[in-house]
Amino acid sequence: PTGALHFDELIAAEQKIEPRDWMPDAYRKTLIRQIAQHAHSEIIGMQPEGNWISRAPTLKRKAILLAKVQDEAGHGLYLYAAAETLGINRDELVEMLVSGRQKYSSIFNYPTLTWADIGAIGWLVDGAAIVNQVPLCRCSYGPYARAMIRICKEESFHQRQGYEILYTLSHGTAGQKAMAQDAVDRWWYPSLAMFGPPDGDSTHSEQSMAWKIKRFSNDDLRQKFVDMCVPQAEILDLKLPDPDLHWNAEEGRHHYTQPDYTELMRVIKGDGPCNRQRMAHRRRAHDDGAWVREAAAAYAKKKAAA
Amino acid sequence: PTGALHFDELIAAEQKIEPRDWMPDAYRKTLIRQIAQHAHSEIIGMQPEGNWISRAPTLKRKAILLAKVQDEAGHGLYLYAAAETLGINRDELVEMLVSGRQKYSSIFNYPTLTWADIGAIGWLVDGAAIVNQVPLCRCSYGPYARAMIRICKEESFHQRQGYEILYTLSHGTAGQKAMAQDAVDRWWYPSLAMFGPPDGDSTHSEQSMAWKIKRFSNDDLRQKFVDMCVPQAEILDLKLPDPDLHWNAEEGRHHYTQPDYTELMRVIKGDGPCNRQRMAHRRRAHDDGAWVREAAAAYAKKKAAA
Amino acid sequence: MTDALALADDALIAAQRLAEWCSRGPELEEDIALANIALDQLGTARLLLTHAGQENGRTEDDLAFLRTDREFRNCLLVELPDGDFAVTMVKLLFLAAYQKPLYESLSEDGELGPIAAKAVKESTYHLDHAKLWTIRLGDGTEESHRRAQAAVDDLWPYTHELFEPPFDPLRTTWLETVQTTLEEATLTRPEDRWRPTGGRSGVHTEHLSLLLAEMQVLHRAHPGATW
Amino acid sequence: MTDALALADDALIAAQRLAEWCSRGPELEEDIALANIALDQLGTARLLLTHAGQENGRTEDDLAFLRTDREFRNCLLVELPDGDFAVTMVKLLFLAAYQKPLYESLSEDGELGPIAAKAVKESTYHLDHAKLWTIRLGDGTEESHRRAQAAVDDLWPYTHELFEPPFDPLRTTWLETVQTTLEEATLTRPEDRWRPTGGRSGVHTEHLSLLLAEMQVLHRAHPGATW
Repeated sequence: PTGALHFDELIAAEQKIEPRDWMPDAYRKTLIRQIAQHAHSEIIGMQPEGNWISRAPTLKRKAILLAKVQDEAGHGLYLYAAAETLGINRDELVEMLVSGRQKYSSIFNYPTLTWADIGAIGWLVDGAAIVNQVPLCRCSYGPYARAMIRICKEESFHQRQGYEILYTLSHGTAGQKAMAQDAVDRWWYPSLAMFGPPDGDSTHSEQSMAWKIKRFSNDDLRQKFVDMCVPQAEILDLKLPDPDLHWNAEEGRHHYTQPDYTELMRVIKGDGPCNRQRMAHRRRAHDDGAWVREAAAAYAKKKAAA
Repeated sequence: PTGALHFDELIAAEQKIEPRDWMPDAYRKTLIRQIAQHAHSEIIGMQPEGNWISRAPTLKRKAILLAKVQDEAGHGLYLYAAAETLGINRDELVEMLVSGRQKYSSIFNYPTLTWADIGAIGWLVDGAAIVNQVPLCRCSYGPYARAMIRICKEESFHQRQGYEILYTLSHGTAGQKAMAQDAVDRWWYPSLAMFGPPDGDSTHSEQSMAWKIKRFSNDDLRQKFVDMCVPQAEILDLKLPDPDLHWNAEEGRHHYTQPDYTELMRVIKGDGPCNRQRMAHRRRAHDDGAWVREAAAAYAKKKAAA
Repeated sequence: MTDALALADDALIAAQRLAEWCSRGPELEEDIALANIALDQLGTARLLLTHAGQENGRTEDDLAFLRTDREFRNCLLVELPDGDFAVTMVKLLFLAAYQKPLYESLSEDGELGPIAAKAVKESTYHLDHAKLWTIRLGDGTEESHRRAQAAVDDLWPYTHELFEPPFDPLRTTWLETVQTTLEEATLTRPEDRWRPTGGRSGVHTEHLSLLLAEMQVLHRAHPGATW
Repeated sequence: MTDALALADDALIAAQRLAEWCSRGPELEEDIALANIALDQLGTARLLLTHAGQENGRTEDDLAFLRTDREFRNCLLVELPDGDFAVTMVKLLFLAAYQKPLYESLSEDGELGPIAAKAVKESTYHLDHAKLWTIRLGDGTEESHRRAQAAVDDLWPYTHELFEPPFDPLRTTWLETVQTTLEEATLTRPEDRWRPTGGRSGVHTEHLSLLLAEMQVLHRAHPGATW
């Protein structure tokens, strides 16, 4: 079909595919799945950080954290909007999240146990997200690429704030430093696992690369992340919890221990420490809000009729 | 009627009226009202103290407070049982509390703001209750009198515990002492008001005295309470918040400022600081427990049928 | 400057309650709006606390994290728990309809002027948002009407404390705003009867010390630390 | 004595959760029963904490009020919020069916023997009470059955943590007790799949630090004070 030809040409020419363009069904489905999962991750990701807003240790930190969680809601909005350009609506997407038919990033199934976790999430989790997402700013699908540009800007701001929290803690009292180290110990491997299974086991990667949705392999991005974190950890004066981590001069990269991918699969399947809690929270908020949404709809209908 | 004669003779001879004895309708009604109100007070009284169980400052204090609040539930049980001997059942009584048709002591419509309030409630509120209740151990209605004997024993134990809390605070840090003084400042006048309106304005008193339900007038009991508190306050090294309080050598009693009876009437009518909160709490507990009570009843019925 | 402290505490406790909605809103847009309003209130609280603490050399964090509930000066209205979304919105309506004219009058004030002027703009938005929702809920479905009316009935008594002297003249403006909104929302204005009070002198409800226990726990656990 | 500390923390956190029911029970008798059980757990916790603190010169209150959640060793089961009465009773069933044989085995122990012997008697009563209610709820009404089954399903995964080595032999006794009760209650035993863990090494759920914030607030606000 001419559509397919045009599509292939656009992809080859590094041009953007736009909503009105013809695209293969599988491309559309892959994008919907990926963008939705990304949006859901922003929404669920509000919970672990939201857990510390009420207890933030200073008013300034409280304001920064609240603004950050608010940004995540905003990212959720952009991304749902981007997904909607592919012919699915937000109610359907929300329904798929709440019913568990679509996933969100497994990283948010770990608990935030101390204030330092807010720092570690900013530094490591947002750091990993950025490494993952920067290439998405060049994704072949226009609306997604443009949403990512906006999101990446904010994410890098968040990452700096997280880094700054950890820096303050690691240069604070002994108790604060211990809290920072403990958080890094718990978040390091889950962050490495954010890049997904090793390339050999990655199911969707090859096609996504061909479609220029994905630009780098999971392992390449993971390596990039490790190489980025090592010098930062040194400035933070915190240890990454990997005794085998070292610079491999021959290969020009750090050697590091792989995360436990069996654990990753377990968490993806629903058996992480907080999967049930996150889903129950989301469902409760959704259910508790039903009467409000109904009221708004009823009122709008009345006004439209009048 | 011979019943009436017998009743009058028993009362005159300081004998007890028992459930099987004939009694005037008004006597029965007065007792039901008074015992029910007393039972309800124990139940509602669990709330202000229950408010601090989760935050008690030591494990020993937590255990003592929890046991005390449990005792109050127990008192509620004895008293409901005593009321039931008068031909009303507990479900009806609970319904009258929850619907607001029967009252409970207004003192429990004040909030417990600090830990010292637990001490002040023990010392002043339980103290006032004891002064009120000791004469009830000689009440003409047998089941009520016997319940009161048991209750008074426990109350005096509670009062000692409250006194001890305040003593520890007033001999502790400056912050603790201030907390104790503040609590006494807030609980003193409401405790005085526990004895009811001044004798001139008291509606039910005369008949209750004749029936030997009540033995002393409101003002006599209030005076007794003040005379008891003054030397205790001295040992506690806490000030009673009444600049006019002084020993009147001629009358052989303390002169003191009357509590604000307009405030008392306002609280009785439902406009104290916590009336709505206490009632809402009670109603919620009652409603939330409905499915449990239904399950127990359904199960008992099945077993009885089998 | 007890007055600045009272306003600061109103804003701070309101922010703390509003932030409880974070990730729990009835829709995503509302999550964002509530966080916005919480951030505005928190921002004003910080400026006012800094101002209030100047004369005694206390920082905003000293005042926010190291006072007990007996030292807080906020009105009772803001510390009440937010049962459902209707309570939150009606509470915000009552609060913003009070804060807006109050900040307007203070924006002429030499010392607080600049802070108040900024807050006027924000509370105008808060008020609009709360009006909109109160009307939607009151004139929405049967259930939303019932919930909104219950919220109005429960919260109304607590509004009297806002207009204790010398703030009594503000009540006229407040009543106008609120009554117009209630009417459009098909909600009934309750009678003026019960007038709970005490917040301005530090005699709060049992809810505040529990709120502060959570708010202050981390700060207090590490005395003198930098964050 | 990490073991004593783990048992102490189980009992302490269970007591704190049970005490939340105070003045909220479905009937007066149950208010009294739940307070009784809470008092028993608290009593055992105090003895065990005193024992555990001896070697480091720490009192029961030092251990209860001055540790963070990362230092608590209780199982996750006891820290989970008590949603409704069914959750509370099923949680108590799972806990008491574990505590009873555990204390029995420890009552031979030289050091902990006397504490454990006392606790055996108490947990026998707790277990009876929890069984009775689980059966009533499971075999009561449709609604109570639904709630009881939901509680069983939600809590079951957290019981695996109780039987991590060296406590795995206890599971046989536990399963017998629990299965018999579930059967009589017409409730279905869930599959063994998810096995959340971490409590014994101080990696808790997000609930514990909030519970401790409230429990410890007053003690921590007055360092070194006597109460």
